Amino acid sequence: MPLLEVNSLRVDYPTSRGTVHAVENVSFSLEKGKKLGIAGESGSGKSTLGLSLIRLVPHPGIIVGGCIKIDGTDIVKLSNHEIRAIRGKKVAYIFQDPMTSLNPVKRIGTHFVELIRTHEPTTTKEEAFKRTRSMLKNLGILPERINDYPHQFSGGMRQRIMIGLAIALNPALVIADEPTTALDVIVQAKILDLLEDLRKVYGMALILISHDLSILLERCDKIIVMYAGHMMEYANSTELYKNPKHPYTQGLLQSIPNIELEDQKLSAIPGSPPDMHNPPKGCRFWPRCSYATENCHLKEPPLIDVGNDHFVRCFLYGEKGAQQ
Amino acid sequence: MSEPKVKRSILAQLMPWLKSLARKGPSGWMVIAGIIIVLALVIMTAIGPWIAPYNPTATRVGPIRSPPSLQFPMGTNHLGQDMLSRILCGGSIMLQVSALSVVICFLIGVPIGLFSSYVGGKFDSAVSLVIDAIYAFPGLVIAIAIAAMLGPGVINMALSIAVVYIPSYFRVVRSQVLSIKELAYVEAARATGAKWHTILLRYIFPNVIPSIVVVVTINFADAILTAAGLTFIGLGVTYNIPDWGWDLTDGRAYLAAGAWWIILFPGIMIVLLALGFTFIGEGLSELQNPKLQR
Amino acid sequence: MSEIVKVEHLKKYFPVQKSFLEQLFTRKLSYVKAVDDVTFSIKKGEIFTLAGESGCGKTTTGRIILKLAKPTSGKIYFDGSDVTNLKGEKLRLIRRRMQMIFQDPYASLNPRMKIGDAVGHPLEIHGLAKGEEKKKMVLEVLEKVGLTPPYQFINLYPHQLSGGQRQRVALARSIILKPEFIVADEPVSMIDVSLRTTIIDLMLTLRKELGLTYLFITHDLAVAKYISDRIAIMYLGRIIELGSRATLFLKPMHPYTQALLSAIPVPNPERKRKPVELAGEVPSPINMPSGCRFHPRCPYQKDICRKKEPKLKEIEREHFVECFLYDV
Amino acid sequence: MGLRAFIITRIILTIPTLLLLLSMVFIIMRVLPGDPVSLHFEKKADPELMDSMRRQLGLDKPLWMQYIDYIGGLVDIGYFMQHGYPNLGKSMQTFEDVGGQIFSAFPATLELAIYSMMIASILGILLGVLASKSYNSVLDHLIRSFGTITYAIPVFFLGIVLQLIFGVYLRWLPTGLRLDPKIEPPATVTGLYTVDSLLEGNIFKFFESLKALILPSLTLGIILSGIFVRLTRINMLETLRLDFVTAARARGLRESTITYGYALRNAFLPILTMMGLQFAMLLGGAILTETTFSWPGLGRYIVQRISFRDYTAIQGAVVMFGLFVTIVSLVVDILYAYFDPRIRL
Repeated sequence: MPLLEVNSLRVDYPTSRGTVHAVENVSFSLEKGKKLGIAGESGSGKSTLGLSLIRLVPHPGIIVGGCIKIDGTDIVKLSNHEIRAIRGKKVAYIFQDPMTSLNPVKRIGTHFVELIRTHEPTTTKEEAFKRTRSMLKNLGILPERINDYPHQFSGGMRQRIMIGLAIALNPALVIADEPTTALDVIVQAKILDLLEDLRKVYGMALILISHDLSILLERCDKIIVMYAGHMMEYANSTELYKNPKHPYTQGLLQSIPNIELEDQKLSAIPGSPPDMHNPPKGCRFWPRCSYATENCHLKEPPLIDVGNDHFVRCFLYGEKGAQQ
Repeated sequence: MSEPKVKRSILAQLMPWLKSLARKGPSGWMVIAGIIIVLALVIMTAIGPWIAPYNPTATRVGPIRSPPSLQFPMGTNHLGQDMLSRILCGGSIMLQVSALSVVICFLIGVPIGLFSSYVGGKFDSAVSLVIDAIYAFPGLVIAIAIAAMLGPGVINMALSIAVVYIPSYFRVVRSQVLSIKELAYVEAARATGAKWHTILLRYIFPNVIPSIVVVVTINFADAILTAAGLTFIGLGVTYNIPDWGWDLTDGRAYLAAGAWWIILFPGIMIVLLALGFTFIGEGLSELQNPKLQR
Repeated sequence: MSEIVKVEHLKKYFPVQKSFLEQLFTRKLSYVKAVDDVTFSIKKGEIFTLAGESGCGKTTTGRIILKLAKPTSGKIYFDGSDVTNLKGEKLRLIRRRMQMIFQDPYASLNPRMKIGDAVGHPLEIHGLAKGEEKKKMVLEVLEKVGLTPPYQFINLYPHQLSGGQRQRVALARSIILKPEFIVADEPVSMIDVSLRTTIIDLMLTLRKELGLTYLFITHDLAVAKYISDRIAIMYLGRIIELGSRATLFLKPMHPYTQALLSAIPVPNPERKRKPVELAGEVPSPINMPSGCRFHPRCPYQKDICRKKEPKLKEIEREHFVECFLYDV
Repeated sequence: MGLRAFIITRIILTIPTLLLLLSMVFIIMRVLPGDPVSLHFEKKADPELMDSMRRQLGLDKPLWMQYIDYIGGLVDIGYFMQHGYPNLGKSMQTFEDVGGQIFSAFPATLELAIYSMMIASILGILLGVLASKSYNSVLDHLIRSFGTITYAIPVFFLGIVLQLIFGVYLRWLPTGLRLDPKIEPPATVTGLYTVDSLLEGNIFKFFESLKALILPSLTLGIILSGIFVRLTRINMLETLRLDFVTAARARGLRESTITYGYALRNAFLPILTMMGLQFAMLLGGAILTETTFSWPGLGRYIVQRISFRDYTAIQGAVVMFGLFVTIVSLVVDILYAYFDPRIRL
C-alpha cells in the first residue's frame, strides 16, 4: 500500500467573481521514503494542492471531490479532531517564508515542547526539553539558544527550526512548499542538503513544491507538472528531463537557464497564464500551445499513459485515458 | 446641453460602483446602507420645512407634553411644540457643523500630512510630535475647552471639533505617504526627473484618497456625536432653531415624569445619522484592508 | 569602446538608528556599510551585471548611479562628466538620459494612472510632447515593447494587466525618453519562469535598436550568465570579483564566487551535486569582520586574511579578484 | 536593552512630551481666546474690578511670565508637599485653589473610568474574539453590528435610556450620585468608594457604591466596547491569516492554543496600544456620563465651571486630564514592551 494516494482531487474557491477551480482531477500516489516534486508557476494550484493534503486550504477554499488516503485512511472524511492528530505527527508541513512562520512572542523551545506535548501528552516537560536540545544540535543550532525568540535568528536559521519542527515527531511524510524561495542561493542549497540528510536518517517521504524546476529535477524521484489547476505531466525526473512529452513541460525546460551550458539558447512560452476566474475551455494550455488543434478547444484531454511510468495530459499522445 | 450629459455620466459612474459594492458581500452592503441612510436624512432635513405639519418653532400648537397621538405622532414637548415637525427639520445644525468641520479638517490636515511626510526629516518629526500630542489628548475635553472659550455658534462648534480631528487626517495621510513614497512607481517618477509637487499630486495623493474617505466618514460621525455632546453640556446653538441635540438635552428634565417621547425620537435621529456615516466608514475600511484580501 | 558610466570609491553608509538611551551613553555612531569603496566602469553598449546575495549593496549602487540616493563619498561620472553633485535643472537634463526598471511589476506602476498616461508622463515632465503627438509616441513605444495592438492598452489600468505585461509597460515608460543607459534591478525575478525569456529577449532587442547600455542587477547567476557581457560579484558592500562572462564562469577565482556557483541548482537529474563548502551565513553589515570581510566563512583563510583588507587586483587581463590567495 | 532600561528611557521621554502638552494647553486656553477676565464678566463689569482681578490672578503680566508662572506652579514640589496637590492657580469664581478642588473631584472620575474600562475591554475582547472565530457568519454580522451601532450612539443618550428603564420604570438602580446622600461616604484613603468601603470592612457601603456605579459605568463601558469589538475582531482576523497561525495548525496544535496562544497573544499588542488611546476617549465620554448621572467628578466640575466662565478652573481640569492620559500612555508602553519580546533588543 502506498503511503499517500490522491484520487481525482478537486478544490474550489468560491469568490465574488465566480468559482475558481484551483485543483481539478489530480491523482497520484507516493511510496514510503520517496521524494515527489510538484512544479508549477503562480496560479497553477501547486500550493493549494499541497495544503489540501493536510486539509488546510485557506478560506474560502474547499475540497469538493476526490479522496486523499494516508496509509489507507481517507483524510477528507476525518473529523476535525482526527485530522489534528495527523497534522504534525504523521504529515508535517514546511512553509515558504521562515521569517513569518514562527510565533514572534514564543520562545523557540516552547514551539517544540508545545508540539511534542500536544501529540504525546504523556511526555514530561523535562523530557520534551531534552529532546528539543538534541534536535537543535542536529539542526546545527547551539542548544543554548533554546530560550531565544524567533526574531533573534536569521532567515536560514529559522528555516532550520521549521525543518526541526517538521521532523520532531518523526512523521511519515514531510511536505515542503517553496521552502527556500525566500532565501539566498547558498543558504538555499545548505537548507535543502540538511533536509535531505535528515530525511535519509529518519526515512521520511518528501513532497517538494516549487516553481523552480531545476531544484526538483536535482532533488526528486518523481515530478508532477501542474498548470492552471491541472496535472499536465507526471514522470520520473530523468524521464521528464530527457523525454518531456507535454508542450508545456517542453517549453518550461527550454526557458530555464542552465549555468553549466555554454551559449544556451533560451525560448519562452508565448502568451501568459490564464485568468483562473475564466480559464480556457478544453485543454487549459491550448491558447499558448503551438500544436493546438480544434479538438483541444473542445475537449479536455485525459491523462494518457505513454509507458515507462510516464503520464501526460495531451491529445498528441492519443485520445484514451489511462487507468491509474 | 452639456448638463444632463454630466449628470448621466455621474450616475453612469456611480451605478456600477454601487453594483460592484453589492457583490462584495456584507461590507459592501454596509456601505450601501450607510449611503442610503445619510442621503435620506439629508433630503429629509432639506425639505423638512415644507413637509412639516406645524411650524417647528411655534409654541402651544398642541397640549403640553402630550404623548404620541394621531394628531401629534411623536407627541409634543413642554412648550407644546410638535415633535414630528421638530424631528423633520432638526438635522440642519448638526449637518452644518459636521460638514464644516470636515471641510476645515480636510483643508488643513491633508496638505500638512502630505507635505510633512513627503519632506520627512526633522520638520516631519517636529510636526508629528505636536500632532501626536493633540491626538493623545481627550478630544472632547479640547473641544469643550475651545468651545467654552469661543462661545456658542455653528462656526465655533465646527472649529472646536476640527482642532480635535485634524490629527486623524494628518496621521492617516502620513502613514500612507510614508509607505507609498518607498514604492517603485514613485522612485520611477523621481528617476524620470518629475518635480516634487508633480510626484506628490499625481503619484502619491490619488493613492491616499481611499484612506482619506474612510477618515472623512468617521470624522462626520464623530463630529455629529461631538456636536450633540457640546449641545448637551450647554455649549450648543442657543437661538431658536429646531435641533435634535437641543431637544434631547431639553427633554432630559422631564425624564422623571416619564416623557420618553421627547428624548427618544431626537436620540434615535442622532444615532441614525451617525450610524449612516459609521456604516460607510466601517464597510470601506474592511474592503480596503489589504491584510484581509487573499 | 568608451565608458558611459564610471564610479570611483563609491561609499554609502547608513547610520544605525539607536534608542534614546544608547545615544546618551555612547558617542560613537555605528553604520551599516551598504556600499564600501566600489570602483568600476561600464562601457557604452554593454550589459554590465552586479550580482550578489540580498544585502550585498547591489541595488544601493544602482540607485546611487541614478542619483536616487546620495553617496557618502566617491564620484560618479556619466558620459565623461562628473554628475556626483548635480542638482536642479542640470540634474533633470541628465535624468532624461538614464532610466530604471524595477523588480516588482505590481509596485512599479501607479495604480491610479492609465497605461497611456503612465508611459507618456515622462514626455510631459520634460515638456517634449503633448496631446496627439504624445499619444503617437506612446503608441509607438508600446508597439515596440510588444504590447499589440497598442491602442487597446492605453486606456487600461495596471491591475488589468498580467505581471509580464506590466513589466513591458515599465520598459516602455523607461525608453520613451530615448535614454542611453538603463539600470534594470532584478527585472525578471518576480516573473513566471515561462515568461522570463520574453522580457530578457525584449531587453536585448531594445539594446540593439536603441543603442542602450544596461546595468543589470540580479541575485540569479544563471540569468546573469545568459544576459551579461561583464559581471561583478558583490559581497557585503564590496566587489570581490569582476570579469567577462567567459572568464568568470569558466574560471571563478574568489572562494565566494566558487561557492555561489556551486550552490546554483542545475536542471539535470543525472548530475551529482557537490555540497557547498562554506561556513555560516552572511554576517551583519554593522559588525563587519576585520581584515577580509569574507574570512570567517572562507575555507582557505590564512593569517593575513584576518589582519589586512585585500584590494581588488587585476590577476589576469580584465579579470579582477579581491583575495590574498592570488598575491604573488 | 533590558526591560528596566526601557522603562527608564520611557519615563525620561515623558518629560518633553508633558512639557509640550502643557504648553499646548496654555496656548489653547490662554493665548487663543484673548482676555479671560473680560470673557468671565462678558465685558459687562466695572473696568476697575476687572483690573484688580487681573492683578490678583497675575494676568496683568506679559504672556511669557504667565507661562513661567503656570509651569512653575506645576513643578513647585514644596507647594505640592504642603497642600497635597499641585499649584494650578485660583478659581476666578470662588478664589479657592483649583488644585484642591480638582484633587477632590478626581477619584470619582478615576473610579468611573476604571470600571468602564473593565466592562469595555472584557465585553469588547470577548465579543471580538467570538466574531473573528465565526468570520462572515450570522454571529459575526450581529457582533459587528453591535460594534458599529454602539459607536454611533451618543453616550448621554444611552445613559438617559438606561436611567429611564432601570431608574424610572423598574426602579432597580439609582440614577445618579456616587452614594445615597443619607449614607456617610467611607473614610478617604484612595478616594475610590468601592475600595475605601472594603478597607473599612463595610460590605453594605461597598454594595451601595457598587450599585451606584453600575449604570454610569455600564453606559460608558458599552459605548466604548464597540471600538474594542471592532478592533479585536479586525486584529484577530488579520492575525489568524498570518503564516505562523497556518503553520501552527499544520503542526496539529489545539484550536484553543491557536486562538489564545497564537492569535490573541499577538493581536493583543495593537489592541493594547489602542486601549491606551481609547482612554482619552473614555475621559471625554466621562464628562458627558458624569453630567447625565450627576456624578461628582472632574467632568461635572468642568461643565459647572463653564457656565461661570471660570477660565483658571477649566485650564486646571484640562491639565489634569492631560496628566492622566500621559501616565496611561506611559503604562501602556511599558506593558507593550513587557508583552513583546521584539522591543527588548
